[in-house]
Amino acid sequence: MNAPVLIQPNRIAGKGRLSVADPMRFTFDGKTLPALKGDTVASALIANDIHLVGRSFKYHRPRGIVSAGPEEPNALLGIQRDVARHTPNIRATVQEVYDGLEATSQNRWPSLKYDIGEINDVVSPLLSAGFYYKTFMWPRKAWDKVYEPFIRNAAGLGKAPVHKDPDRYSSQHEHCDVLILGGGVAGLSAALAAAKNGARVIICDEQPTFGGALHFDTDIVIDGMDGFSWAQQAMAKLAAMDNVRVLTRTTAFGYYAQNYVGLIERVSEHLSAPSADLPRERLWEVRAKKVIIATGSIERHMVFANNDRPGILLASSARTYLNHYGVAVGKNVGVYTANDSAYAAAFDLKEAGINIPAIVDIREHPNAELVAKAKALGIRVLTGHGVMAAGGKLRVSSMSVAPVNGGAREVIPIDSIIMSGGWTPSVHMFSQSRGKVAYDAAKSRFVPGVYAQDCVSVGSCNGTDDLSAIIDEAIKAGEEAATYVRPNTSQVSISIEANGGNAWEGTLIGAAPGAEAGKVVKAFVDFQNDVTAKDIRLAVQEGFQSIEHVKRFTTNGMATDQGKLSNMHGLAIAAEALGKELPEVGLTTFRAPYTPITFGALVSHSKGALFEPTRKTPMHESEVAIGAVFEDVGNWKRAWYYPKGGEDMHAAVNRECKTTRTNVGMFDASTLGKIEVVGPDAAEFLNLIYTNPFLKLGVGKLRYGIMCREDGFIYDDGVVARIAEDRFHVTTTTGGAPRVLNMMEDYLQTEFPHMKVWLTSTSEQWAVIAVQGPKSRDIIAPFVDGIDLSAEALPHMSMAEGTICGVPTRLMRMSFTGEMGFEINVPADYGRAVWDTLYEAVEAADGCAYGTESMHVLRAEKGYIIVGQDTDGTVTPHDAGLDWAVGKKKTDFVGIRGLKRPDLVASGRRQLVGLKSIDGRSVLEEGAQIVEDPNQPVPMKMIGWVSSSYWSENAQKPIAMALIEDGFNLMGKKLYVPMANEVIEVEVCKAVFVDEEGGRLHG
Amino acid sequence: MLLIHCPYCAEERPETEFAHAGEAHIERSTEMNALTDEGFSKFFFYRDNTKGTTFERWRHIHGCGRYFNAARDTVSDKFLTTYKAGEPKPDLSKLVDDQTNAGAKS
Amino acid sequence: MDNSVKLRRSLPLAEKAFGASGVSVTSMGAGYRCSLRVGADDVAALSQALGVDLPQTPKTSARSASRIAMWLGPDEWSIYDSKNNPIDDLKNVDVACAGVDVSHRNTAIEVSGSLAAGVINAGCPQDLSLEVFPVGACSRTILGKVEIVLCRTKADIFHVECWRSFSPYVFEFLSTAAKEQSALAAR
Amino acid sequence: MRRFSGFAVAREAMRAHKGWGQQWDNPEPKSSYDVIIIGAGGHGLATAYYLAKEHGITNVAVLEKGWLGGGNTGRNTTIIRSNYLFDESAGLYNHAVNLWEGLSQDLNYNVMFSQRGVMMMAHNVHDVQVFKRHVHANRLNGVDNEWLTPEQAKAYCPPLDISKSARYPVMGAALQRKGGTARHDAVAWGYARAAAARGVHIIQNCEVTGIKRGQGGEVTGVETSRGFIGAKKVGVVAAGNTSHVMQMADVQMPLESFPLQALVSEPVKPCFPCVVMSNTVHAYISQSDKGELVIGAGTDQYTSYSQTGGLHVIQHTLDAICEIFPIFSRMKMLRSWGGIVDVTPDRSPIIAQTPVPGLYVNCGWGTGGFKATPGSGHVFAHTIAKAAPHKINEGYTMERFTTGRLIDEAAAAAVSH
Ligand SMILES: Cc1cc2nc3c(=O)[nH]c(=O)nc-3n(C[C@H](O)[C@H](O)[C@H](O)COP(=O)(O)OP(=O)(O)OC[C@H]3O[C@@H](n4cnc5c(N)ncnc54)[C@H](O)[C@@H]3O)c2cc1C
Ligand SMILES: NC(=O)c1ccc[n+]([C@@H]2O[C@H](COP(=O)([O-])OP(=O)(O)OC[C@H]3O[C@@H](n4cnc5c(N)ncnc54)[C@H](O)[C@@H]3O)[C@@H](O)[C@H]2O)c1
Ligand SMILES: Cc1cc2nc3c(=O)[nH]c(=O)nc-3n(C[C@H](O)[C@H](O)[C@H](O)COP(=O)(O)O)c2cc1C
Ligand SMILES: [Zn+2]
Repeated sequence: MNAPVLIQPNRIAGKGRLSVADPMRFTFDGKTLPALKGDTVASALIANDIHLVGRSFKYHRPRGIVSAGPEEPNALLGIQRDVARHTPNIRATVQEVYDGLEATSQNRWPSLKYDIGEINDVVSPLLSAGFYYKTFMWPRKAWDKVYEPFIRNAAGLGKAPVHKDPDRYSSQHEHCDVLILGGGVAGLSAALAAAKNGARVIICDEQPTFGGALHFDTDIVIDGMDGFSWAQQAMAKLAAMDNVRVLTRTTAFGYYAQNYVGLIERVSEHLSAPSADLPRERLWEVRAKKVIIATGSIERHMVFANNDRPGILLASSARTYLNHYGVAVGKNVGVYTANDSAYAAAFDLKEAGINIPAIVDIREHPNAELVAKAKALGIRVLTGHGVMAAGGKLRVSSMSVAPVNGGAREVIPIDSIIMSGGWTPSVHMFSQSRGKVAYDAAKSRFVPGVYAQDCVSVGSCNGTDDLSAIIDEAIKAGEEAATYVRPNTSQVSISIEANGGNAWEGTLIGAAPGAEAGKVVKAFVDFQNDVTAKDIRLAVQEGFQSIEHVKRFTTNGMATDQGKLSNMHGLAIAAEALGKELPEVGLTTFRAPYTPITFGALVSHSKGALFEPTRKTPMHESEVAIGAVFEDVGNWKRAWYYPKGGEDMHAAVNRECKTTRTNVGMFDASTLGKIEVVGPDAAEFLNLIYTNPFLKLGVGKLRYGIMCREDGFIYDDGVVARIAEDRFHVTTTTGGAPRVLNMMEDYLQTEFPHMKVWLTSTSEQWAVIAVQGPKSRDIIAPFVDGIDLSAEALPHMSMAEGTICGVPTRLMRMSFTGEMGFEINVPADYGRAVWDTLYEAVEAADGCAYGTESMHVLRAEKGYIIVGQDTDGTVTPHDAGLDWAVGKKKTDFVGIRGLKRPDLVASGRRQLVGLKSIDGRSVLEEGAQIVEDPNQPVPMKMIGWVSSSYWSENAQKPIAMALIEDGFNLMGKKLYVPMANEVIEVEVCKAVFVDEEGGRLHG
Repeated sequence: MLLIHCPYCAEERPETEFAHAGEAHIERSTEMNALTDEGFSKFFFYRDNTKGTTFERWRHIHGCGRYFNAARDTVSDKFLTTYKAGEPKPDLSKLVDDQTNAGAKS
Repeated sequence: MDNSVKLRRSLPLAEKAFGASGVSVTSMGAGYRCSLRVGADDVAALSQALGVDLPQTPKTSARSASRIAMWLGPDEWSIYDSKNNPIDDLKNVDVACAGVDVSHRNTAIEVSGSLAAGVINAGCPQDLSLEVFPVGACSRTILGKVEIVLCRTKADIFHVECWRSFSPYVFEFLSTAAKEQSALAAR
Repeated sequence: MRRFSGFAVAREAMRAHKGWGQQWDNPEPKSSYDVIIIGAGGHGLATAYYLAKEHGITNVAVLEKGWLGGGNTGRNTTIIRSNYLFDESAGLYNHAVNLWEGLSQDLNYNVMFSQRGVMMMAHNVHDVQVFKRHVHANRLNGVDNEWLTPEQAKAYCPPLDISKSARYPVMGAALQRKGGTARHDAVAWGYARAAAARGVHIIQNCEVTGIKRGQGGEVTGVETSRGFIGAKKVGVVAAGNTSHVMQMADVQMPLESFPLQALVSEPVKPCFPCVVMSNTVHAYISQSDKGELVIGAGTDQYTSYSQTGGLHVIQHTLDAICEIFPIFSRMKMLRSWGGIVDVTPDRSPIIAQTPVPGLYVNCGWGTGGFKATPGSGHVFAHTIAKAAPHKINEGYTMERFTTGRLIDEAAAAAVSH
């Protein structure tokens, strides 16, 4: 962009720290405006004499910039870098201008100046706090169709993004000895002291430059320098030390248990062309041994009629605009204060050539020196006066001033008002740490009281006002923190010399004169949520006596600024209305985040490929190559079916099932959980974990096992192989792998610690290829060495070790299809090569690969259950027809007692049976419900449900399994499955649909 | 995220390395079969759910893998101590004193 | 045994590598690993068989030749060897223990460079300062949403182990973080 | 009770709202009551209201240790639905939904019950099976619930990403159109006002510290931070604090209390029309009438009585939200908070008499009791008034943990909320 011509009406030559040599341009509501490097959007707007920047939430009142920091309630803009990088509700006072930035005002239509929503301001008497609870109830139907859509449309500020966020966010876990929150004079002093004493220090500040109040307070001299320069030097000194990490633009947003503090660093949002590799923001998750809280304090506004008019700002903010950004907030600036600090702002403005028509001070006797100085500068001081109302609409134009104790009003024309009701210590982080605040009655403020964690507050946030006292306190805290963490390092003390910075006296919380009870004016407490002093009083009047009720009824403090300006005022007004003292009423709870933080930054890397791991088996790529379609099972991708030549799932599954039963099929079973159970007591241990008996299982033999929880419900199942006397290879379901191992470890470590057994997960050590079907042996035989595959040597449910394709294998003769079959375990890195080799052979024999869907069908044809499908957490082994797997003679196993509870042995339990569709063609829907009488009225008595259901190509009919009340006794009974548009007749049968005798297993 | 001292690793580690495993010192009977229905129910379902100092189990599942016990205040979420599985309940009165002293430090 | 092998080992990460200024992330070649479980009484015997002193202090490791023994738990070690399978050395040991070959279960990634610790800290919540996690330190821990075993082999080199199906995630995580940290460091 | 209406608001607007009185009184406790309810959450207040309205028992006090509605009622994500699987649950929650539909009118308080629909996403084959099982069971139980294809789901909730390439693609959804949200605070306030109008005493800042029992073991009253208050019957409706309160009567409970967190975004213009839940990735989201996205997180893993939790739990939730709705990544979290939920082993509530004569308990709603508020209060009032359960809560006893007759929706479906 070409260097713009700088015509900025409010930029004061020679003031501020920005350089005219760094011009930039940005747009506001489409209009291009000049700015300087280092400007915030707010300072640049004010430089261009723009105060009107938005509309309020409820009444759509015109609103301007109130502050120069994160406490800003009004100046929220939409910021757009490009189409996909639109962000709503950005505080203009925090967002730095970069060349080309686009800003848009919010919550107005059709334009900022002429906003239809303004009608709400006119009818505002109707829209008092909580009005919606009292109305919109008739007619009943109108709520859904008229009232609620109306309320919703009126609410909300900016517009949510509509594009996927293209930005990166990064995260970082970090540890340190001392974490310092805030880089004002207190934070910097503490950091210097801690760092000099050898501590690992992190200091962060949410602003682009350190210094805090030194940005505006030019009266301060530290170590012979003006305060701001000192801060920059201190920060440079810290940054150069190896044991210190200095973080600017970094907000501490959350203080969690055990000194775990979350910080967000804004990395690139101030750059005009950030590198694509640079994250937009970075989340720091810091664990500190000691935290020093040095978050300063926040100036309060004055609560008077129309105090929300654009052009009315906090006094110290006006001073920041002048002294840091070189921008005057107006040409003719009125001052309204209850506190000394506004005087300095007035003096600075006056000295910069701005007209100050009057300082209105509600105090009768403010500091005489300040008054004298004002007079010396030719500023009129009205003590004991208040601003009864502000005039103007889109911009403040006058202030109506009157004595506090009553008297004539004088209307003073101005184009801006700066105000100060005193300072609120920022106890947010302290409170988040679960510390309890204490009330400082002398100064009407809450300060840190009882600490709950290893932290300490210093400076203005601790209620310390005097500069020298702040520095002393901070140095002490820094030194003590360092020696607390590192008691053995020798102590270095530092000294910092300061001049200026006396305590500012005076405070006003609650409504200012003219807005007291009974006055029907709009004196805003919470700007963004349009909460006025009278709303707070109304809440109390209606019985909302707890401050928490007041908050929720009025929404005071619930806006994006979370009450940084409003909470104390709200509290004071409520307390007055209740006739109670402030601490009796108390504050609402401080919660994270301190200021709103981007979802993306909390997500950081956990998105897209890193949202969750995607687990693939060793054979995955080979399966992709032969056209597999995958399904998600937990984090796994499992081959679901292998369509050929345009087949749909149904056709593919029919072919796969048929081929496997008549010829051979191969299946990737690698995702099954595997646990190696080793040790002299291994058999004993499994005997306790499984319902089945395990002591007598021979070496080289397999056994199907069921596992319950103590409550007797099926938890998992799998096949257990005895590799050696003291070594078992246990399999679990895919999803069950981690929890089964965890449960076994639990019993082993805590209930049976006397047993010498060790558990190792081998789920991923072994790739598993199931080869099933009448030709399975012929297929694998040529590749196997060292194992006799004959039915005699390796019968069903046995295993042997040897090699396949030259690689070691645990070869198991087992079957989940009902066919003769083998499960070939090979070390995972060989899985793909073995799969490829076998697949070639299978293909040559006109066999096929089959996926999980066919696996489900094939096992259902045999009535084998799938835990989690045919059982849920309410099914016992007996219900599932697996009574035979429960060791009757065992004196103990997990679940033995639970199984005997009355309801688990009662009659009428749902039992797993087969179902045939009587029409011979209707495939039931899984999950469909079963009734005895399809003609009964709703609610119907359901007696069971369909857990598995498929078309069986092998049986040439639909097959299903279902859990039905008393099912074992209902064989042959006709039941009904009512669907949305039809009723399907079914008959209960045994859950075996192919090879009922089971001969095929043994080929 | 809590910071938990693993008695086996002898170090404080972040909570995400651990899995909470319910109330501690609930022993499984060696005579499960002899339990009454009520006895079983107490063992399996009923919990003290203490407001205040609770004894609970954790597993350093993404660390050393060990189960161990902790005494923790469920109001402040602060740990009083952690100890190895199988060790007896520590003497609480002493622990509370230690905490107060430790607290006084800050 | 492996001599008879005709087939290739296909490693889950093949030969993946990512480099940026200040850090590189490299998948390591095929190695051998044994998960070893044994009670305190028999540690000495196994140390002898394996030719490496099984460390008994938490979070430490011991090395010998191509072999490294990492303490993972009070009765658990991970033995890593880039050349020989440690399981072979346990064949004739006569103590109650569990040696399980997990060579193929895990795979390893090396993260090296001045930014290495920071890159791992993008997802690992442990303190990786040299003071707390010195050279030789090792631990099972977390990276993002998965479990890893971390061993610091040099001041700026980390050996990261994880289960094979998690390795694409771990690699992607580390290289994403590496790219960003590199860009951040260059600011 | 001054009736609320648009006319009343208009009339008051003309006179600066000077005419509104207290929505409920803050009386001093009497020395005794027929019934004391411990806990002025939605359930406790509803119980008191229905005791007065349906059973004519008005000599009732609701004792609250803090401010009414300040427990989980004031901190939940307000999801209301009734498409549960089991007959017991469908019966209870559907009873509640029926009451919700007329609640604003019944209480003369707009609780902003918004039937914008609750959509539960299915992301894998297992989800599809489970949700279809619900849809079928619900249809036969007369509970509204329908199955949507991914395209239909997208049409119902346009921000949804249904691309096949998503990490967890949307394979369909179960939609309950009658489900939705309500304004949580208004529910507590509305019940409080309506109960107070019928003579119920609501006594805030009154913590129950002991439960007194007579010779026969029966309850005789409660010790409180404001002294002893006698009672013939006591109903404990103390949500997260139940175990602690019941301990005062020497009754151990099958409960554990966990922190459960939630958060809101900054307010934005309407962009999200319904409630979406995804149990597979753990995401619960809706947009309030004020414009914030209201997002529910999971429980922390450890038991706690503090209303806070760990940041990682919030992060986990936002991961899921941004994964299903990538457009929300630039939105900002405005506030996060926690509640304490008491969870039973089968995650279904207990609404029952206890072994102590005169002592009744309503608890164990875990992460999902807001939706039941009217139904729960209604049947609990019946249970207390008649000293016998209503047909709807017959199964919700403590004895079920002895007999094994659990109502385990989660076991059946891995569904929470
Ligand atoms: C973050 C979060 C999100 C949730 N989301 C949902 C949701 O989307 N949908 C849903 O249906 N449910 C949800 N729930 C659950 C729901 O909030 C609760 O189940 C429900 O509000 C419980 O209501 P209650 O009236 O029983 O309890 P509460 O509102 O907690 O009331 C119990 C009251 O008892 C008081 N009390 C306790 N001890 C004492 C004592 N000793 N003396 C006097 N008073 C006492 C407490 O102060 C409290 O006010 C959520 C919960 C949380 C925390
Ligand atoms: N004289 C008085 O009565 C009076 C009253 C108030 C302030 N002050 C002046 O204010 C200064 C006080 O020094 P101080 O260091 O205590 O406060 P400060 O306001 O100068 O510094 C606090 C710093 O903390 C940062 N901060 C606040 N919250 C943060 C968060 N959550 N995350 C990151 N950064 C955060 C702010 O950006 C700021 O830079 C002095 O200069 C003093 O003169 C004086
Ligand atoms: C549905 C819902 C919406 C909320 N919206 C807001 C909100 O817009 N602004 C806000 O500050 N807090 C909001 N809150 C949170 C409350 O401020 C408060 O955190 C919550 O009720 C818990 O109370 P506590 O933080 O005082 O413990 C909301 C809470 C709920 C339950
Ligand atoms: Zn450990």
